[in-house]
Formats: sequence, C-alpha cells, structure tokens
Amino acid sequence: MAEQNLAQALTGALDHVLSTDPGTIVLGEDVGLTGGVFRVTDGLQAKHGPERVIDTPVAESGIVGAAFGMAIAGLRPIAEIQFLGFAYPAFDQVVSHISRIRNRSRHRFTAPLVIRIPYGAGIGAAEHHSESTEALFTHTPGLKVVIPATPADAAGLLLTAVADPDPVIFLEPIRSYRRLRGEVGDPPEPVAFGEAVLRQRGSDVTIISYGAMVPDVLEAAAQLGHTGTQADVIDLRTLVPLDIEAVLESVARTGRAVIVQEGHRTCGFAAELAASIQENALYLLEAPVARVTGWDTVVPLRRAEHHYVPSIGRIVAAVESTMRGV
Amino acid sequence: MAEQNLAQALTGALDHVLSTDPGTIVLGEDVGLTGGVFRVTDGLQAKHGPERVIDTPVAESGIVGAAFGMAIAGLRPIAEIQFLGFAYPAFDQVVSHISRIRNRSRHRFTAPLVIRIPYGAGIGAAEHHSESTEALFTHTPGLKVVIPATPADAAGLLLTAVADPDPVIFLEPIRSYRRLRGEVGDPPEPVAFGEAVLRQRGSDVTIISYGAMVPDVLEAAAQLGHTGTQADVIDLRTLVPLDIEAVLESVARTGRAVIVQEGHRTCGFAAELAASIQENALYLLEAPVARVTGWDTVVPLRRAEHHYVPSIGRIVAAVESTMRGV
Amino acid sequence: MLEILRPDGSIVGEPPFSMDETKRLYGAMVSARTYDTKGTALQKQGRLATYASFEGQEAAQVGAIATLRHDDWLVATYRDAAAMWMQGYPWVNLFLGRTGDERGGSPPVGVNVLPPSITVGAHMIHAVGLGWAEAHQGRDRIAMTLFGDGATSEGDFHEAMNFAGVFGAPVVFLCQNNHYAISTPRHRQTASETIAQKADAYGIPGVQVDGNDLFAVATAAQEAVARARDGSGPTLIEAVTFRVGPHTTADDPSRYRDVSEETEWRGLDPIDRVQRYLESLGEWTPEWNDQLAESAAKEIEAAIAEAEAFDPLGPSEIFEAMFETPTPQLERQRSLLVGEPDG
Amino acid sequence: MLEILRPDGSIVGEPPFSMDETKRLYGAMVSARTYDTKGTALQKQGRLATYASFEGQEAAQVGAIATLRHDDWLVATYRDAAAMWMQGYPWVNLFLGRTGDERGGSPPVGVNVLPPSITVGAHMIHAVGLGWAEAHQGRDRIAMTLFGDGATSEGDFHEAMNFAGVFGAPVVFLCQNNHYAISTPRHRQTASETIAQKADAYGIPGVQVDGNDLFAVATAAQEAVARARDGSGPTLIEAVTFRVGPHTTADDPSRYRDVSEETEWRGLDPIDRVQRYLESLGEWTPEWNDQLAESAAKEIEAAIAEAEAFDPLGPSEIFEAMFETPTPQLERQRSLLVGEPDG
Ligand SMILES: Cc1ncc(C[n+]2csc(CCOP(=O)(O)OP(=O)(O)O)c2C)c(N)n1
Ligand SMILES: Cc1ncc(C[n+]2csc(CCOP(=O)(O)OP(=O)(O)O)c2C)c(N)n1
Ligand SMILES: [Mg+2]
Ligand SMILES: [Mg+2]
Repeated sequence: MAEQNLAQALTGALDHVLSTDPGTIVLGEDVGLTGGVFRVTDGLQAKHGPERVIDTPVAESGIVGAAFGMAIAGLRPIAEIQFLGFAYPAFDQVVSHISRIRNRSRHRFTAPLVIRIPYGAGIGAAEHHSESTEALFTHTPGLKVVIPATPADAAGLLLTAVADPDPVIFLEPIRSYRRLRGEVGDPPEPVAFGEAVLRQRGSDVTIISYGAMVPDVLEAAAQLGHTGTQADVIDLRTLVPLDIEAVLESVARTGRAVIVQEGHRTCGFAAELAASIQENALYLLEAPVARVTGWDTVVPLRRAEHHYVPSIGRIVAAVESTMRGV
Repeated sequence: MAEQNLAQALTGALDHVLSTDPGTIVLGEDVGLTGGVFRVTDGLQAKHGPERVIDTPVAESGIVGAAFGMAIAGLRPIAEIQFLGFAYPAFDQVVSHISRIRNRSRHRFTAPLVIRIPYGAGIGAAEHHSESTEALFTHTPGLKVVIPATPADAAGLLLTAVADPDPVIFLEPIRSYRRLRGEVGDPPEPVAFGEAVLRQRGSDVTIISYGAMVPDVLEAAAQLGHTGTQADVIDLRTLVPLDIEAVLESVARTGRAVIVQEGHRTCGFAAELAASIQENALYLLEAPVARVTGWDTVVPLRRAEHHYVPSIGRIVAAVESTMRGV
Repeated sequence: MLEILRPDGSIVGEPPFSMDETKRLYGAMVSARTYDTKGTALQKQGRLATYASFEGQEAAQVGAIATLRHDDWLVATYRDAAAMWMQGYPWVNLFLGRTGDERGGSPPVGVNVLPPSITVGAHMIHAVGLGWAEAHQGRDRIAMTLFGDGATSEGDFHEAMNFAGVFGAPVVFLCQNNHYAISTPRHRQTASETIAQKADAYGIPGVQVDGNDLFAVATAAQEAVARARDGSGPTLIEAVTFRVGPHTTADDPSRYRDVSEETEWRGLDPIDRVQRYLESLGEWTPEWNDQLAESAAKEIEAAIAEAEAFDPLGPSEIFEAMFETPTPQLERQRSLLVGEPDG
Repeated sequence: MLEILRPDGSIVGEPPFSMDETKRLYGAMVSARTYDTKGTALQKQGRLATYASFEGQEAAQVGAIATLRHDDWLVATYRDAAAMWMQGYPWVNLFLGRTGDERGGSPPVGVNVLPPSITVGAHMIHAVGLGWAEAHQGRDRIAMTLFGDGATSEGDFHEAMNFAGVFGAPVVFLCQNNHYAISTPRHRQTASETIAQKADAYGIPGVQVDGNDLFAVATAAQEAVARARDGSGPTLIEAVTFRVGPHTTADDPSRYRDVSEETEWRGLDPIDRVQRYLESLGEWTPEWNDQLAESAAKEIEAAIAEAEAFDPLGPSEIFEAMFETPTPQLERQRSLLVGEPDG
C-alpha cells in the first residue's frame, strides 16, 4: 500500500491494466507524449508504446466513435476526453451508438469501453472546464456512470470499469486530483459497482453525495458533529448502477435526507434521489428531502465560481433546516 | 377559428411569423421543397422563397450553429431537426454556445432562435425516431423548453417562442401531429410561457403531464372518473420556465400527485417535479408522489414500443395506488 | 470516372471477374432486386415499417462486397441490404429488423456485419475503429463502410476520414452518390465538384466510378481492399448512381424532382447492363433468368415467413439487453411493468 | 506558399500597404507583443487564469484583421487576442476575461467581435451564420473566423466549410497553422499535405501563405475579403506560423518537442522581419521603437488597472444573464443563495 493522490492512483490503475491486459489501449488528445492535461497518463506511452497509448487528432466524436469500433472488434479501449465540457461533440456517439449496440444487436455486438472524463469546478479554469453534467449520462439508458471520491476508489473503480462488459462513463473529480491523498493497493483492489460506502456513521440525518463533493460533505458533517448533529454520510461511488438500498436503509434510520450535488439543479441526479427516496420512504420522512446543488446557471468563471459550487456553509445550513423539519 | 390538426396549426403559425416578421427564416433538412418529413413546413418555401425557407445539407451541428450566428446578427432563425434522435450531433452547439452566449457576453450578444424538433414514440418508426429526451435540455441552463399538447397551444406557443429573446427548444409530439384536432385562431393567439393549464378539474389527485402524453392522461382521467376518482389534470406546456405554482396549488387541494412522462425514468423531468413537490408540500402529501414514465431502456422498435410508452392502464394503476396511499 | 461495363453491355478495359463469378454476381443482383421489390410491397401491406428501396444501386453494393473476404467487417446503412446480405447478413434478419424487431440486429456469429446504421454519418468512424483494432491485433481483416452523398456533410464523416488518414486504418469508404439525400440534390449537399476529391483533404486516395457499373465498382474496390489489406491505408470510392425509387415508402419524390430524371436513370439500370453483357456473350437466357428469379423469390418468401414467425419481444425482454446483467433499477422497472411484486 | 516579406526584411512582389499603414501595423504588433508578454507575467503572479500566448503569430493576426472593415464580424479563439483587439475588442475586456470574469465577454456596442471561443472547432460555423445573415439582410458586412491547425480535425470545421461553400456565405476562414495542438504536431493532426488543400473538398478556394509574413497574410486576406464582400463566397487561408511559447501557462513544451524547433522559429520572428524591412528603408529607429513600446506599455498597464478595478460578480449576478428575464426557478435559486426570503 502506498500513499497516493487521486491522479497518481489513476495512473497506477491504468498502468496495471495496460500491463496485465494486452487488449487495453488508451487514446485521446495529448494522452501520450505529454501525459494528459492532468498528467494522469504520464509515462504510459513511454512504457507501453504509441500503439497502445495513442495521441489522437482534436476530435472527440472521432475518439469515442473509433473506440466504439475497437471495442466491438475485441479491444478494451480507454478513451480520455480532456474536460467534461468537451465531451458534448461526442454525445451523439455515446447516446446513439455506444449505449445501444448491445440492445440493437441483442447481445451480439457489445462495446466494453471506458470513457474517462475530468469533471467539476474549483480550479478557476476557463469556461467549459468546470462542468458537472453527469445527469446527461445517467439519463441515458445503457451507460454505467462512475464517479470516485477517493484515490483508492478511483483506482479500484477504474479496474472494475475496464473489466466491465458494458460501456462506462468514468468521471474524475478535477479538484480532488491532487488535493486528496490516501492508501492505494499495488495492484489496486477492485471496487464493485453498485455498492455505496458509508463514509461516516450517524443517526440524525443522511447526507448523500459522490465525487468531488464528498470531501466537503465530510467537512460539513464534521462541523455538524461539533454542534450535536450526527450524520450518516453516503458516498454513492456509482450512479448507474445505484445502490438505492444503502440510501433507504440509512434514511429508515435517520428519517432525514440531504443530497449534495455539484451539477445543475433541474433534473440533476439529486432530483432522481429525492424522487426515489420519497417514493420508497415517504412515511418515514420527518422532513422534506433536501437538495444542495449547483444552480441552473453556467458555472461562473474563476472570480465567481465559489457562488456556484455547494459550499460547506450551504450544506450545513441545509442539514440544519432539515433537522428543523423544513 | 378553424379546426386544424397539430401539424397544420404549426404550419399556420410558421406562415404567420414568416409573413409578419421579415427577420424570421426557417432552415433544416428537407424543410423546403418537400415541406419536411411531417409536412409541417409544407408550402412555406413556395410562398416565402428559398432564401427564407432553406434546405440545408445533412448536418445538424451546422444547421444549429449557423442559426446561432444568424440570430446574433439580427435574424430570428427557426431551425428544424428531423427527429429528436438526430439532435444529438447538434448537442454541443446547443449546450456550449446557444444556451450560453447571453451569459458569456453579459447580454451583449444573444441568440433568439427556435429549434423545432419532433419527439416521442408511437408511430412505429425506426430506431432514433422515438426519443423523449427533453430532460437533456431541461438540465441545460439557458434554454427554454416548450412542449405543446394541443393544436392551439402548438401554434400559440410557437408564436411566443419566435418572439422570445432567448433560445427555445420546441418539441413537437409526433403522434399528436395528425391525431389531434382543435380550434386554432387565425392568426393564432400567443400562449405565454410558464403558464400551465388545467385540462380537467378534480379534487382527489393531481396528474401532471405535458406533450404527447396529455391525450392519454385525459383518457385515463376519464376512466378514473367513472370509478369515482376525480383528477386535476395539469398540462405544463413549458418545462422551462416551469409553473410550479400551479402544481403546488393543485397538490395542496388534492394531497396526491402522479406525474406522467414518456421519457426515461432516471433523471427525467418527472424526477424534478417529484423532488420539487415533496420539497414544497411534504406535509400535505397523503401518498408518495408517483411517477409513470418510460423505462431506462432504448425505446423499443415498432413491435414492442407499446411496452415502453406509459399506457392508460399504467396511468390508471398508478393513480389507484396513489389513492391507496402507496 | 472509371467505367468498364457500358450501358449497352459492351466493355472497355478488363472485367475484374471470371464468367462464373460474373454470373454469380448477376444472380446476387437479381436476388437483391427481388428482396427490394418485396420490401416495398410488404410495407404497403403494413407488414414492415417504412422501407428504403435501393433499386438502381445493386451494382454498387454487390460489386463492392464481392471484393471482400467473408470475415471482413461491413458497416452500412438502412439502404444497404444488398451489401449486408452479400457479406452474410441473412435476409431473415433484414426483414425482421424492418418489421420493427431488435432481433433483426443480431446476425449469426461469424458474420462481421453491424446492424444497419439509421443515423446518417455516425457509423463511418466505427469502421475506422474496427479496422484499426484488427490491425492492432495483428489480423488482416479490413473494414468497409457504405454511406450516401448526404452523409458526407456530417461532421463525423470528416472525423472518420481524418482518423483513417492519420492512423492509416485499413478501411474502404464507399460512398453511394445516388444524387439525393431525401429531397436534397447532390449539388446542394456540397459545392465540391465530386465527392471523390474530398479524399485529398485527408491525404487519402479518392476515386470516382460509375456506380451502375458492376465491373467499375469492383475494380476500384479490389484495389482499395488490397491497399487496406496490405497496410497501405484507406481509400475513398465514390460510386455515382441514382436512387430511382422514393427515399422511403413514406416519401413522395414528385414533390422535389422531375420524373424524367428517374426515367433517364432507369435506362442505366445496373442489372440490365450485366444482362446485356452476358447476353452478348451467349451466357444469358430467359430460362436461366427465370430460374434465378424463382429461386430468389423462394428464398425471400422463406425469409419473410421465418421473420414473421417471431413472436414480438415481450415486456420483460425490453429490459434484457441494456447490459450484460440488468442493473437493480432495470430489474425493478421490469417488475413494475410485468406486474411482478417488487423484488 | 505565398511569401512577400522575407525573413531578412527584403521583399518579393508588392507590399499590400502604404508605408504609413505598414508602420501603423508594426506598432500594432508591438502592442500585441507587449500585451502577450504581460499576460504570461500576470498569470505567473496569479493575477490571471491560465494564459495562452500568441507569440510568433502576430503577423498572421494583425495582417488578416488589417484587411477588415471596422464593422465586420470576427469570431476567434483564446489565442487570438491580437486579432480581436485589432478589430476593436478592448484590452481591458481581454484582461478581464482572463481574470475569470464574464464581463470580459462584453465588448462595447459597435464592436462586432464575439467573446473568444474556448471550445475548439465549434465557432467557425458561427461565422458562417453571421456572414450569411448579413448578406440575407442586404448588408455587405462579412465575417472572418480564426482557428488553429488542431481545430481542422473537428467535425464542425467540416460542416462550417461545407455550409459556406453551399450557401456562398461571405466568410474568410483563417487557419493559423502554428504546428501544434497542445502536444500534437501538425503532421499527426491530419495526413493532408497542407491545410489549404482542404478547401477543395468544399469547392472553395484555399491558399497557403507564410504566416510570419505580414504582407503575405494581408495580401491573401485582402483578396478573400474582397471576394466575400462582393458576393463571390468564402475562402480558406492557411497561415503557416509557429507557437514559439507553451500552449498555455500550464503547459511544458519540453515534454513533446525539442527546444531547437522553437529557436529556429524565433529566428523567423514576424515583428523582427517588419523591423528589418522598415530599417532597410530608413523608416525604423530605436527611438521610434522605444516610443511605440512605451506607449503600448502604458496603454496595457491602464487596461490591467481598469480590469482589476472590477469587483467580482456577486452571488445575485450569476443568475442575471441566463435569460433576458430570469425564470421564477432562477429567482428562487438566487434567493436561496443570497439568503433572501423565498419570494
Ligand atoms: C443524423 C441524422 N440526421 C438526419 C437523418 C434523417 N435522414 C434519413 S436518411 C437522410 C438522407 C441521407 O442521404 P444520403 O446520405 O445521401 O443517403 P441515401 O438516403 O440517399 O441513401 C436523412 C437526412 C438521419 N437519419 N440521421
Ligand atoms: C472541443 C474541445 N476539445 C478539446 C479542447 C482542449 N484544447 C484546448 S486548445 C487545444 C488544441 C487546439 O489546437 P489548435 O486548434 O491548433 O489551436 P492552438 O492552440 O494551436 O492555437 C485543445 C485540444 C477544447 N478546448 N475544446
Ligand atoms: Mg443519397
Ligand atoms: Mg495549433
């Protein structure tokens, strides 16, 4: 076990799959020579060669569409899109083809591939570099959607994603790449899909989150703990498949739920969770299920982006009003 | 007032705006010579000329991206995409540019344009011809999202869309094009955005829907009426802006809500509504807010698509279990 | 424009096939025409969803596929049933798909043909990925992709051609320029004089051939396939042809073109042309032709019967092929639909 | 490749500008270089978000824009500050944008320059729409769009070029081929020999020019602008230049290229070249140059001060420009954020 940051954990996991599965290839813009804009693929081309770690032209639809063909022909492509804001040109390939070939061909052709995409705000980058639009993918049938929060989960979920027989959208929390450090196995321990993890145990309220928001949620939970509110903190890890059982089990104990999501509010993943929780547990609820979300605005640029991302203060305030039943 | 089907109502509204506003232009694949795949633009090129009703190459991103430039330069483009399943290649233009130019330029440049897109299943067409992915647009800040259910609303909302200072995604219910007939003014009466309409008044339960599902919801409500359950039926008409007041007002009276949506379940618009209703009215609810939706599957092809689209039976069953409090 | 077999059945240059092979391909074109005629007829009876006829494009499809190996990849469109069948995709699957049944998209194992592409433009890059992956794995299978003149306007055409050029992928791009994309004529699709010349933008060879000329198409395809197979990279072939029928059974061409255009092109029919050629060499008789037509009709009827014998997918089945193993969410939705108690 | 002003300052052919104009443009390039140097420096101090230097590309940008009318449209990228400024976009807006403030995207009314495009490729079709709309409204404004060699790989480049060709839109496509897209060298971006030749795929004239040659760029642009203005349609110009600095301040070029490549291209500096030309004609003195540099520095410092005097957008303001009038949903969200009671 070594202490690694989240980016390093991903590099290690990629190196591991490239080393152990000759069918895996990595492709994307600048992933090779320069190791990717966040250096997640650093050193992999030098080690595994330019045929397996491939620098492509600037064409997201092409990257993802080619990966689709490769997957059908027996490879395990791991495509990288530089930022979630640059994934939209590839959206048609993902929605119309990658997510559907299994159904279209009744299992005859399949597209086991991974699309890695850095997401989220918090590094003061330019427009399009701060998106949290995971809901576009969770609304698309046929895709698994994975968002790790910790280095060990990042590595472990990536191994599972590469081994998965179906296409996986793998969203990497930009602001955790270097901020978070933690123990990661060598090789990393695979982490199963569809299993949420309880990051903190409490009995007063359930806070549900994932990805880049998890560290802030834990910080908020710690602050709440000082004032006597003990929160269950659930990190979903995968949105599709969803471990709704873990959520309901916790809400059954606490009677209160707060969902924290960086993405836009309307039709975000928090909406799905809130809808599901009240569908299954209405009579157990002692307060409305609360949502703490990004707004229905473009993510503001550097000088104002802190108004957008759920702050610890907003999380704490939402939990407090949930405790008051409003 | 003339009795028209929904397609004719749209043709009339387009003719009206082309006749009264020289800045309007219509563009899209096959909209001119042949009048569009659903004949909604029939006769418009002959009347208004090929410079104003423009047949384009097969390139959705190009259509929508060019319309964006045109709108900034002072025109009012009305772009057509042939089916919602062919809109994804234009998704980047919509999400990254059309929805954002006002914010990016702090009102200095704006993109008042309308993108008309037939949507929904029910005509047994090929794959990609049956999508109801309106949630992709409602999750995108900066877009208005309009889905008419009746001929008069189709015409009236289209006039409002063309006059709106911001971009409007205008989704037309394919299976209602010719099935529904109704009185339409000449010229049509504009219908304001953000004003839901109560299609039927009742006091036992609130059924909320929009677009292609509305006729089926009304049929289900009629059946329920025979067995003694009187439903408020709300047709939202516009999803953004959303008339949540009308929904909450009704739920306050009925204590029960059922949302009917053809789109995929996870993160669909029904999730947003359910989340919002319980946020605002938890203590008034006598049953969980129910969702009747399409499934998280590809819309099946012709022989099995009826398993996907919410049936009258499913709507009735959901209302009945809501009446029982489950 | 490469031409070998002239409309009158005479020959300039070298036919790429032996007489036996030519006769086999003539038979294939007859089968394809039989299927096509049947497709339109069944749609009119409500037994198929909208049908897209390829009448007039048989030489382009049959000629191109004749140059492939049985295990090469084919990625084609809703209008390419002849090509798909030639490459092993059974008629029954083609019919089944057109009845509106996903199982049409599942050809037998060993047939390396993807289900027909309904979206215009997106599928060419799939062929690039397929061919690339084959080469990467040290195999010499290649990929061929078919598309129309309209498809060349989509951004994905460009990305596919560019990737193929940069990575030297073993792909043959075959554009059937049938002069129309629904109602839009070729000259309003792009201002370039030919589609073949677009290859130059990607450092790829491009060639224009008479698409109603079985021999010209096959000659160009042979060369392209050989280049792909030996690692020399992709080729773009523009087969100039004409869609003599409507875009689909839902279309009315009289809204956008003069019937004289159709008549003129019917005079250039690709099957008639081979017939004249064979006849001039004493290799074609009405009896032989009847025999071909009859056995094609039988085969097609059998395929229809087989397709129509499928029971429609049941409610459970629509959830079954979204993933290898359905998620708990899908299981729950399945239960909701079929009325089973919620697990 | 069109060349007029050689690296040594000598001339082949006709300079497109009067001496006064040439000197004005020299001054503009000096200003642009001053801004650029300052941009990198401020970023290092944490006062700007990542900064993308255009060092070495001044001739391409200044030369092209010099041929536009003040009211023509310009749609350019994150690396085109010199061009945007030349077309009227104030330095203060450029700085403000780079501090991470949306108000940078709001140039004064009358300046027909869109905020810089951050996504690669999507913006060229905007120029097509702009130019097309101007012509449609009977005006003779044209649109110019700037983009890099990498951008030519995106599908939207293709759709933009194709639309421009089909509709004869009054657009000038100026590709600054600076040999890199982040780490990817030009020859791995596309297998076509030149970018200019891609124009042929759209029936559009394409021309390659020495992009470090102010006169060559301007000569080609003049011709293209005239064609656009008189209704003769679009042109693609490939200006061959080099990004001598890093992609952005976050980039480290030593990971992917040899420093000798940079050194070589520094020897072809576009500003030095004009200096040599002017000097050879007795029109350049160190004193004059100092004067230009000093006044540029002053102007730039003033713009920085002005930009930095803006208070950041407040919480309410992030909701204000999503629509002309915020929706009730946005009003409610605004209330939630600023803690006002919910309306
Ligand atoms: C992405 C997309 N846009 C639009 C359509 C609707 N559509 C179906 S076929 C067609 C025309 C295609 O023309 P072409 O590529 O020439 O092929 P052809 O039909 O002539 O064989 C169009 C626009 C589609 N299927 N997919
Ligand atoms: C759609 C999209 N994909 C990827 C990126 C990330 N990115 C930013 S600049 C760049 C390279 C662009 O190269 P080029 O077009 O040559 O312009 P240059 O930076 O050389 O001026 C890339 C890939 C982006 N901004 N947008
Ligand atoms: Mg065609
Ligand atoms: Mg470049």
